[in-house]
Amino acid sequence: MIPTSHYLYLSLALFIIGVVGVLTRRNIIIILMCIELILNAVNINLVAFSHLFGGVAGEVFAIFIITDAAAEAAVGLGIILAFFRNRETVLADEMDLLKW
Amino acid sequence: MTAMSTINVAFFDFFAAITIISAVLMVTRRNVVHSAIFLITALLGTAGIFLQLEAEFLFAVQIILYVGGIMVLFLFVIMLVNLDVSLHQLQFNRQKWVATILAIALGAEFLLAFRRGGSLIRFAAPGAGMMQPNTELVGEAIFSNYMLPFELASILLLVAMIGAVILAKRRI
Amino acid sequence: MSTFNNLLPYLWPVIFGVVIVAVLPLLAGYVVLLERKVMADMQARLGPMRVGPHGLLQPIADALKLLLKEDIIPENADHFLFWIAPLISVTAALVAYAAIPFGPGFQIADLNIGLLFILAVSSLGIYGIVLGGWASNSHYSLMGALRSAAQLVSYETAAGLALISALLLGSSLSMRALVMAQQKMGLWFIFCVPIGFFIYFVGSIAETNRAPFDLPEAESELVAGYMTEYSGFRWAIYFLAEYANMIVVAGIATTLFLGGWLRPFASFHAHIPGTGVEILDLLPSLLFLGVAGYCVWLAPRQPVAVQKLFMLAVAGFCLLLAGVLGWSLAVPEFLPAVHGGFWFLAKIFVYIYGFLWVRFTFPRYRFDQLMSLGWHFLIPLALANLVGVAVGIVLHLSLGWGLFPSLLLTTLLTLAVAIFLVWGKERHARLAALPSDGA
Amino acid sequence: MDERSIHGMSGAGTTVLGADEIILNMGPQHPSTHGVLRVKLKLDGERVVGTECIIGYLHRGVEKIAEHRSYQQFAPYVDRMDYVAAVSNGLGYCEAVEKLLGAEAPPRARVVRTILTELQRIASHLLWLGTHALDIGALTPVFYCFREREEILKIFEKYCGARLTTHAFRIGGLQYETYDGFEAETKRFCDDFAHKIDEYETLLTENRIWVERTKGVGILSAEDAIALSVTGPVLRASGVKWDIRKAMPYAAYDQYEFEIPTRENGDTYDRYLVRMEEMRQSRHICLQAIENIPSGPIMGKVGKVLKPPPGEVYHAIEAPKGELGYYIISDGTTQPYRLRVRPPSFINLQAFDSMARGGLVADVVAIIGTIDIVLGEVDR
Repeated sequence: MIPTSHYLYLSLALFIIGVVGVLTRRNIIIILMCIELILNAVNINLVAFSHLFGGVAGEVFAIFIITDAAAEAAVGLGIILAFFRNRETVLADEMDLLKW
Repeated sequence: MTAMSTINVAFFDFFAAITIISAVLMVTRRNVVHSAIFLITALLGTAGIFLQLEAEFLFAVQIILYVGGIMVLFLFVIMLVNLDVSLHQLQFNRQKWVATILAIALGAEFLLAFRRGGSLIRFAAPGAGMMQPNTELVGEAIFSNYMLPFELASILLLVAMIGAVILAKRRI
Repeated sequence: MSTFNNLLPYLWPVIFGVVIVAVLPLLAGYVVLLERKVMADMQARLGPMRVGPHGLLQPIADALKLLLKEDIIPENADHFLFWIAPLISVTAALVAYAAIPFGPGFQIADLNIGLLFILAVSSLGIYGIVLGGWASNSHYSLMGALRSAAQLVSYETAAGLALISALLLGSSLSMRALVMAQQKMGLWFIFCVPIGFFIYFVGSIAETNRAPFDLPEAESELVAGYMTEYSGFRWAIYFLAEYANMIVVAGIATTLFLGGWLRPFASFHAHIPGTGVEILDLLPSLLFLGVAGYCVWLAPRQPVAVQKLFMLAVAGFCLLLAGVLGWSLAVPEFLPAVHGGFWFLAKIFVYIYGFLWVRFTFPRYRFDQLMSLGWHFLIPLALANLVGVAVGIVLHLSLGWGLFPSLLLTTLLTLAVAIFLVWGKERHARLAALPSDGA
Repeated sequence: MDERSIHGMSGAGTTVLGADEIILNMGPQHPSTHGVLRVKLKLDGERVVGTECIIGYLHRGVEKIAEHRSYQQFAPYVDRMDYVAAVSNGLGYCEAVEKLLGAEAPPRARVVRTILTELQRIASHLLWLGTHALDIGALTPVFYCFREREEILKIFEKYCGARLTTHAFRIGGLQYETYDGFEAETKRFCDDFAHKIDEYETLLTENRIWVERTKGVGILSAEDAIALSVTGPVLRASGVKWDIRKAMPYAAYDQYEFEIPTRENGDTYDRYLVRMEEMRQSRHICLQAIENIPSGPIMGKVGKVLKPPPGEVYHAIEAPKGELGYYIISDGTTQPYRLRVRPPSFINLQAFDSMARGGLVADVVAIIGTIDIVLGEVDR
């Protein structure tokens, strides 16, 4: 059987890849997608621990996180669309209207 | 080592490899659509991991909601806003090195925590077959212990839905 | 040796999988032939008649032609995605077969989450369409892809809600358990939740992009929608995926609403005196005997010697099938598997015939009408139906009414809701038709 | 128009939403532009915000050819304009030249011309119905329509040997006497056809999807229709009771009773109903005409070499698609000095933009179908 630590390493790797993506990419859609990746890393963690302790609490929370991700994606993409209509760009560092 | 567990390990390695490789590719691709596809494979790999962890219901939810729903939405938006010019623009910003160092630090910190705290959270071999029948157990948990969070989540979805409609609508 | 014994449980599913993957393209080809023949019949003509007697070899000729055609990739297409998109479609369609029970013994895997698995995997097929349409780098393809994405997401909701109404009665997600529940009840779920079946029928037509919901590939508007730039083998793969998907949705409907592999009147037992053979179990054999007799009768009337021989060969094939179906009556171990498979496929074909009938009768919806039908009619109706079925079950459990009468009552109430919805829609249309500054 | 979005492709290339508008090029090879019409659509999502019809892919210079052919030689050319209603084209041309000559076809010829022209109107409308239904996605009516059209074409074939480009009429009358059984066959067709139309109507008229797809689509008001000089069923569906057969009777139309069907709304559904009713009326005319075809010669005395006196003439008939006019200037020689055709398809196509604007892509297809254009006639 696979020890739970393996799942933690996998989740850690995904999390770091996601963080690097969020910090380095300019395209805001990719940044959103990296956030999805981070959420997935968390899900793996939750489900692995859920499996370890033999309850479904972790899975239930993973479901809540997926719900969250759906809400986040819907609103995030809505903002991107609205922004794109006005500025014709999807680059995060060009979204600087509030910067003084 | 029995045949069962060999297969189990093989599946874990396979899905983990798919997930990690596609995650890396997703972050590095220039074309946003390609990125989205690699994210989809990463999500599918994660779904495989869920299946391997005996969380069948979550596997189905992951595919139906994440892959079949959220990512379609992503692709939809990408196709709507995809600009020719963006392919020739710089894809990474100036924080590249800062981010890398930060990530390495973060990774090191977690690894250290795993190594040092491993004994505290007892990384034993997980028990098998304790979460069957999975769908029924998850359903019972959601509708008994986690009723309030479940309702809150649905309210959140409703709010997000209204918000998305208002944001995306051209003329209200 | 012990390893082999350990792996034995995995052997049957692999064999089943290989059989399905091998047989399915042929089956899809003959569904196409069936479609063309049914279409011809409805349109006062003969349909394919040239290749083989009555065009029976047409699917094979078509497949050969498609394989040999030049494979064109547009210059500015995204080659990688263009290449992989049809494969995604067909893979998603084929993987879904893993959980479809073709007979009591003929199922690759009886998953705990069977129905969810099928829905999940077949929802991946949309990527084949969206990516293919996008990668083709053409306006028509892109519009087809976008239409398809919107359509599938909308109708999946209604179809899923309709399936849940049947799930409430079967109280399981396992396909096998669902059929067993119908056996135990002695009633197919279509009679308990007719509205659910109707919604799923409409939703499944939309999900498989068939007329009158074939907007993603609407010939007269978008040329061929997402498939516009595809040709030859890649196109054939899309085509295979479409027909494989049709069989999948038909399989889901058969399992959930039409009693799966169960024989009609499954709880009616009348034996031939002196034997353990049930009279109704003779039906399949008699059917094939009849077809074989018809072929023999036709054989001398064929114009060419080859066609005469072929007709006789078809008759022989039917005799063989009749023989197998009859022989299994004598062997109780095989009876459920063979006859189950027969009835399952027969129901699938009846369901697909419904698809064809609808296709040749109705004009195509417009995109906004499609969306309003989905969101303003089907989804509210599906929700009302779901509540209705739930209330019916509660009536049955708490008041001790019969399940069927209580469901009948709630079905009638749901019908009232449907009429109200239609009426509201028409009123809305009348109001919209009035002159206004909006529009 | 936005150059970038015209040349840049969509999909893997440019934006769909960026400029808010995309240019969709429909045709000249598109399954539902009825030949080689090319429509450039400016789209906002699926909504049409602008259209541009580009024609000329089938231009053969018919009018110029006329200047180098004698009057009789040119007659077959007109068949190639509206090639699904060749008989009507021929009628218009022959009568125009007869008017120029001051000659007149004998009564028998005029009645036979009327019968054949009305049969041709039914055939043309049947073709329209089939393809229009196909455009809207109904696959089946087209086969039924072709089945009946086949009967008409058989009558044409028996009469003059050709099915499509018939060259049925000659200047001054008809070349061929009707064949034995012409009356009987025409009558049988007309008798059968009555419930055939009802059959089509059961498939479409009350069909919810058909009604939803056609009602309120491509509305053309009566004022607009007149301003755009639209004629034929398109005009009548907008509520204008104008039919040249009644207004300026030609051939033998003044002898027969028939209605001019009109509707009020001027949408695609009304145009459909008007054409269905016109088929019934055509059948009615045929039945009346077949009852008593006068005896006598079928060819008037016009001579072998036609030299009309110098002058000009305009003669119009009600072709299946609208007013088909011929304007001929003669300089006294055997060839026209100038011949100009007023093709109904070309002029009705002008209404396309005002009908399609604000609709969806699917409506564009329905509207192209409902105008009932034939590109051979638009481009000439």
